[in-house]
Amino acid sequence: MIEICNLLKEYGRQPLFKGLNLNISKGSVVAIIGPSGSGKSTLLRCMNGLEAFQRGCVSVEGHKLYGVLERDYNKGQESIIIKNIRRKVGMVFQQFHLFPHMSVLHNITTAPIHVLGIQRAEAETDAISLLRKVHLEEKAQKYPGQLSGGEQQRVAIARALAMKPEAILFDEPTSSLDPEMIEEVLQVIKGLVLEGMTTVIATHEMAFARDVSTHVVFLDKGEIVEQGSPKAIFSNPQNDRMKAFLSRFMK
Amino acid sequence: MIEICNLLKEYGRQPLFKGLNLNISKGSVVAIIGPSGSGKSTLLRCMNGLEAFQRGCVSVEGHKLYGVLERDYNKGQESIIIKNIRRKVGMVFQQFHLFPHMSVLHNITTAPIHVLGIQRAEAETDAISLLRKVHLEEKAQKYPGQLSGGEQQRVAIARALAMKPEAILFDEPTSSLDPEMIEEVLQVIKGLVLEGMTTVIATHEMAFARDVSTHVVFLDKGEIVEQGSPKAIFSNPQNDRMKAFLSRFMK
Amino acid sequence: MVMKYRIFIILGMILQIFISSEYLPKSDAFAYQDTLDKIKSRGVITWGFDAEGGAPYVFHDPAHPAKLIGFEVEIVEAIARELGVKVQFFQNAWDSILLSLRRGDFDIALNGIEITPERVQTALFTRPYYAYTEQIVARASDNRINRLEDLHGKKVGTLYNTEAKRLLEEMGDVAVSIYSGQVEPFKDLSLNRIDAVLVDLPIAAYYAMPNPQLRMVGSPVGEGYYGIALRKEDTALAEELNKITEKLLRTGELKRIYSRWGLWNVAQEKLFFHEGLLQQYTESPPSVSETMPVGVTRFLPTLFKGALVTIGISLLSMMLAVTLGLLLAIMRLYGNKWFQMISTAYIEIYRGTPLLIQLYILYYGMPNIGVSLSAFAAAILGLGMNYAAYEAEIYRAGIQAIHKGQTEAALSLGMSRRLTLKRVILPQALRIAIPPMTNDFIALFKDSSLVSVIAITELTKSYGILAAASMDFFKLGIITALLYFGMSYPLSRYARKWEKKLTSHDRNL
Amino acid sequence: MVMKYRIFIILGMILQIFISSEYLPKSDAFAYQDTLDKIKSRGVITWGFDAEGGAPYVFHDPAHPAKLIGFEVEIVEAIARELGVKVQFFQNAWDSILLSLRRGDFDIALNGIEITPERVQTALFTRPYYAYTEQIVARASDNRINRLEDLHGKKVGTLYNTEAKRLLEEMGDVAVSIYSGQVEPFKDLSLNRIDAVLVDLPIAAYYAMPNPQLRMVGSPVGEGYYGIALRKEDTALAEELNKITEKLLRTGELKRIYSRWGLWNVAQEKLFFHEGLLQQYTESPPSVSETMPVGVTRFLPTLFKGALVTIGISLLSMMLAVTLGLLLAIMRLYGNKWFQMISTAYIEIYRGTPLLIQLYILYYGMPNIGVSLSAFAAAILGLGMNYAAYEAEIYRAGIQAIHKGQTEAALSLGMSRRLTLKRVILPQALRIAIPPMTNDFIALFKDSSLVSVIAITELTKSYGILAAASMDFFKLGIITALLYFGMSYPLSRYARKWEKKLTSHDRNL
Ligand SMILES: Nc1ncnc2c1ncn2[C@@H]1O[C@H](COP(=O)(O)OP(=O)(O)OP(=O)(O)O)[C@@H](O)[C@H]1O
Ligand SMILES: Nc1ncnc2c1ncn2[C@@H]1O[C@H](COP(=O)(O)OP(=O)(O)OP(=O)(O)O)[C@@H](O)[C@H]1O
Ligand SMILES: [Mg+2]
Ligand SMILES: [Mg+2]
Repeated sequence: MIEICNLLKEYGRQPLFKGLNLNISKGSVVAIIGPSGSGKSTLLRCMNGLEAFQRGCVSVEGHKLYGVLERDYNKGQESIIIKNIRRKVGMVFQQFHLFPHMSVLHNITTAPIHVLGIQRAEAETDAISLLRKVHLEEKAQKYPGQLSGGEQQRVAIARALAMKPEAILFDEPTSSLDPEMIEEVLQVIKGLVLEGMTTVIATHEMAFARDVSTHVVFLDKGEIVEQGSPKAIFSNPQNDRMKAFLSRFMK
Repeated sequence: MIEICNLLKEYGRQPLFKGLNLNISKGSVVAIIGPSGSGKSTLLRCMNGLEAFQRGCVSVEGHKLYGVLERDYNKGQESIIIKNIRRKVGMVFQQFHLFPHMSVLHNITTAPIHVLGIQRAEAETDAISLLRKVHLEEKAQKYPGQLSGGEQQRVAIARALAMKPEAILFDEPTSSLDPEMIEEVLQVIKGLVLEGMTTVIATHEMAFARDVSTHVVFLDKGEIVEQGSPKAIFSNPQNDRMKAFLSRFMK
Repeated sequence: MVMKYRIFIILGMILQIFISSEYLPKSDAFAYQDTLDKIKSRGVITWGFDAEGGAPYVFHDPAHPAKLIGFEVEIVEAIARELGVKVQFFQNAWDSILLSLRRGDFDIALNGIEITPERVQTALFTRPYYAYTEQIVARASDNRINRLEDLHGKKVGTLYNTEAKRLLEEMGDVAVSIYSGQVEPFKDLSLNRIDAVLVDLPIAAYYAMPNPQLRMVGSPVGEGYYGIALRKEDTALAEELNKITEKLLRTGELKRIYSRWGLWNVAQEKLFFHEGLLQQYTESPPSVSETMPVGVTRFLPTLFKGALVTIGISLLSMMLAVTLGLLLAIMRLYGNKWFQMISTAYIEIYRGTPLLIQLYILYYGMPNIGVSLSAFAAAILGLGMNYAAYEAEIYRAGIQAIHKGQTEAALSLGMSRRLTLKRVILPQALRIAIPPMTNDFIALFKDSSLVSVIAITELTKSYGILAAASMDFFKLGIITALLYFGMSYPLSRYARKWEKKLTSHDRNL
Repeated sequence: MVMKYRIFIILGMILQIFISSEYLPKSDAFAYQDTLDKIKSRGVITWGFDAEGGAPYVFHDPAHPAKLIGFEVEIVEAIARELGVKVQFFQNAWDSILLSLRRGDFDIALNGIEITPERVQTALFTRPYYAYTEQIVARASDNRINRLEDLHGKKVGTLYNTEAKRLLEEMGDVAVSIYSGQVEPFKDLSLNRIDAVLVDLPIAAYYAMPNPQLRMVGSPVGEGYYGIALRKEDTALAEELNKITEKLLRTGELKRIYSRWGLWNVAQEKLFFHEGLLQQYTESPPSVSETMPVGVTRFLPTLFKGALVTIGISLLSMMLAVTLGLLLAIMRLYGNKWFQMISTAYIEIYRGTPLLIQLYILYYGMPNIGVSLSAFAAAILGLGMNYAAYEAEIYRAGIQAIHKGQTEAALSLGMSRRLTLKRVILPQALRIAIPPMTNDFIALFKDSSLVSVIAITELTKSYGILAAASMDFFKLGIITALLYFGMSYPLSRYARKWEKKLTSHDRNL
């Protein structure tokens, strides 16, 4: 469903991705793991058109976004392509980015109402059921500033799900969650997968990656060092860098 | 070293802490665990004078901060007491709050130079060695906006350590860290403990809590449900709520 | 024409007077026992008038600019001849002519001064020397207007501080445009900006008659008298002048003068019998309204009306400034290179050049390219477009202060840029922009007085008019200043409340 | 006194002239073949003067305000008598007296007009009727000043557009204060604001002599001549007037007039032999500089000087506004209840009341409570305190836009509130505040022209002075407008660069 080919991304003159390739098939759950600064967040941002890249392409169900230096790059078309991509691919940010001037309910319903054209009443019913899923139904009328970190995290997840995307990108969705909530989110994601949702998760939680994913990608310094099924990766890592990284989780 | 007695804290008319007592002795490492929204962050903020509370008191080595409704509450003295407390107790925030207009090095050295009066050169040497501890020496000249989430998290830790506090409060210090970095931070904290630093850590990482702490406090809905040595808590939880909470970690 | 700071200069001067007595007029009229004697002994009568007021009263001969001509020049010369003295000319702004008379700057004021109950309270009037009527002037091509009644629902121009203005205002549903100059109403009439002009017959006769585009409509309406204004105590002079006027009437000299200027009509016959009428003014009202409080409160409605115009113009132009400013800010922030350039150029030019020039071009320049704006429209457009440049920068600052993550989050939810701006960014930027916007709005209240250059009577101009009529500069000035403060203070209170509301549950994520 | 918009009104009027020809003067001076003949046939000579200029030239008799008196009145009456005609008085602002002369508003301009090379280019001068000298006036209690040389390094007041001003400026190190009115320099001298006044002897004689606090210092210095200005083509009239002047000199009538006014001195003997000197002006320079470009560029230094004053005042008052505004914002945000109230009241009052009143109170009101500010200090204080109210609100908005977490993080590091503000909050708030601050700074450039009411010659006033002297309203107006734009544009460019720099590495955490 999501295809990344030859992705080249530089910050200033410092290259991050030097020709990265990745294929995410429909319905799969891909966990991206790797040390801090290895480029997990940036990779997700590239998949959602939030970060421009120099070369290569990102393609989501035929909507093909080219690097700005590519011959096929077309400035006029870019925004339409990105729009199409975003309709299919939702994202939950590491730092939540809730809208501080809207109540929790309003945060969740705004996009469905104004982008998808869903009736307010219906959108609110949906939102409430999503909030129930993340155990926050009683915080619907609160404002983001009145929530704890974990609560904000869960609202952000509910907000992304409300758009009913075909794929969803999670940037460390569990970093502010307690073990119980991690379990809940895991159930939520598993439910999504059953509904056919493609899921990409950048995470530091190895147990979470192992339990939820169908495919694991290990990123180091902007390069995919190893990928495969979680079983293969976690029980039998090939690469030394990867072994070192996993050592603490393994012990 | 830090004593909390009869802490009563309400948001609006909704009580969070209803008379909480906690004693943190010098040199101990206290892990505060509990579900999201149970009041971990708020408790840390109360210990550092960032959150006013209604009743009870927080006392740090004799500097006693009273709730605003207490008879002993003294508005004139308050800011001096808080200042003294903050000199002794540092804090690392869940959302980092780095200063975006300063370079990483500058973020770390500002407080030592202007509050402690340390020479710039000395402060910078200290900062570099702290950055080395968190594996960020090459990012010293970058600005926070150019760092990944985990990198920002580590800078925030280095910044708090630079003030050489006697106690330090960590609000989910590992939430943006990868397993390797968690190991590193664990080592850093263990090093601090050896130097006699009192440490309070609110965390969702049970393994981290178990490995680093000398005392574990389980908070639920603003109440301390159970506390004790990590060994006692993790291997033999008494309370049902706690058992449920730990179930996933245990399995 | 520069009305903007008139009120404040006057207030300042009053202040100065209070502070240092050295600025008090060095003598005052009460020092005279008898102006008539002085005139005779000096051999000179000093005549106050305003040649800027223009034809056919007193004006510079277009053929020989150094010479003053006009029917009033001839009347004064006849009076001086009868008195056996010479005339000394004293040019004085018409607005303050009675004020200067009272100060003793000249002996008589004679310059189309209508005898009104207000004026009778501050000056002594001789018997009338001319019975004026009001003349309607319309476009020659416009056959809708044939009588005074036809003016209902129309836009009619007139001059300020005239009986014609009062007449129009009494009609209720006439949109009255008030001008300071005598040329402009006819100009605007030709430009289709107004439907008719109602002015004293002499003015219509001089300015409209020779213009083939305009026509005098029907017979003159209304009536009133021009009199010579004297200081209250100069009763002896008044008597003498009354006698002379009577003589000029009887000998037919006045009729000859008026005929020469095309001003004689049957109405003038009334000059022979006017006396009862004049008494009505001079004797009854002063007893009622000579006390000051009555006088000041009587002017309040007019001041309030001026304040309403100021508020109206300020509100409407602020609305324009807000909308256009937002558009400019968005063009600068999100537009392509060209939009950015246009927006930047607009901002630099409108900020860098003075508002008054912008107003002049809009009102007097645009008709040349076929766009003729009403004064009100020009005022709002001029102020709004000027302030838009300032607002644009304020919004830009507000928008840029919002965390980039907010935009990214909204975009990732599939929101368009427009929707993101409207629902996510602007509501947050607004909170930051409110204080500087309030600043500008308050400044706009004061700047809006500049539009009086294009025939709009807002608060400052109302003050000017009333102060000239009542000569109570001080009290009216204080009231006017309070009215301005009364506009800005509630605004600033409301803005703060609004700001607080937007901040209330926003712990600034 | 309202200099603020004068330049723009004039530009506006010029614009209007360009737009509609109906505003062109209805006739011009060249229609005359011979003004002398006209005067004789009309039996009237029209005399242009400005009674506001004051004693002892032409002014209203304090005892009989309706009457104009002064030594020049007597001279003109003598001339008229010799010509066998009557005098018609034509009051005209002194600034534009030569301009009106050229337009044909009157026949002669005689009002202490010094014969200078510039003026000789636009008007024809008769032989001088008075040899003026410059008189130093100092405080009676001040014995430091005894000669012209003693003025070095001192603050000296004078009137604008006078030879005295030029004399002072040539001395180099004299701080010159230029006034429009004749009373104010002596007032400021008594108030210790300036050390001396240097003006034409007649003025000193009239205003300083009777004041026991002041004394005339030493013998008069410098010298020059007053002449009667005529239109260039009126050579016949000039000849006639020269003859009459000669006669009045010879018969001793002039001497009698001057003696009566205390103006006769030995310098006047030169009037008998002046002819070579006058020729020097009237014949040689026109050939060099009659072409306009030379004329305009010659005025540039003065305009630039005015622009520098504008920039200086604006910069300094903006600095004050920035500092005070910051203090007010901090008081409102972090102060206790009382500080908050004080700050709020300050902001409301200074925003809600007009700047001009604030300036008046500061400059003319404060001396009454023992605080006497220099004009420059009053200007900067007045503008700065006014703008501080606006800046305060801008900073407040900027500070409140910064994430609360920033403050908490800084506090948790043990930083004091002060340090947090200085190192963490303000640098970030500044970025948000720059655009609205730039707005205000640009508005301040224009508002600073208001300070010309307190004897400061900034750009707009310089323009007014030069335009009156050179009569080139249009070109000078364009240059002045460009100078204003030239101030605001670089400022706005610089502000944007600065803003960009602050934003560069700030992904807005
Ligand atoms: N300003 C506020 N107004 C109202 N309620 C608040 C406010 N701040 C916090 N709360 C509530 O207080 C409770 C405790 O919040 P706190 O941030 O301490 O939780 P936490 O234990 O740190 O959770 P997490 O693990 O998710 O960070 C939450 O339910 C939160 O909604
Ligand atoms: N704007 C920028 N300018 C320069 N370098 C940047 C910028 N943004 C990110 N980087 C660098 O790119 C690298 C990858 O960042 P990214 O946020 O993708 O890491 P990550 O894998 O998500 O890390 P973490 O697990 O800590 O969130 C980091 O080293 C970071 O410093
Ligand atoms: Mg990341
Ligand atoms: Mg928390």
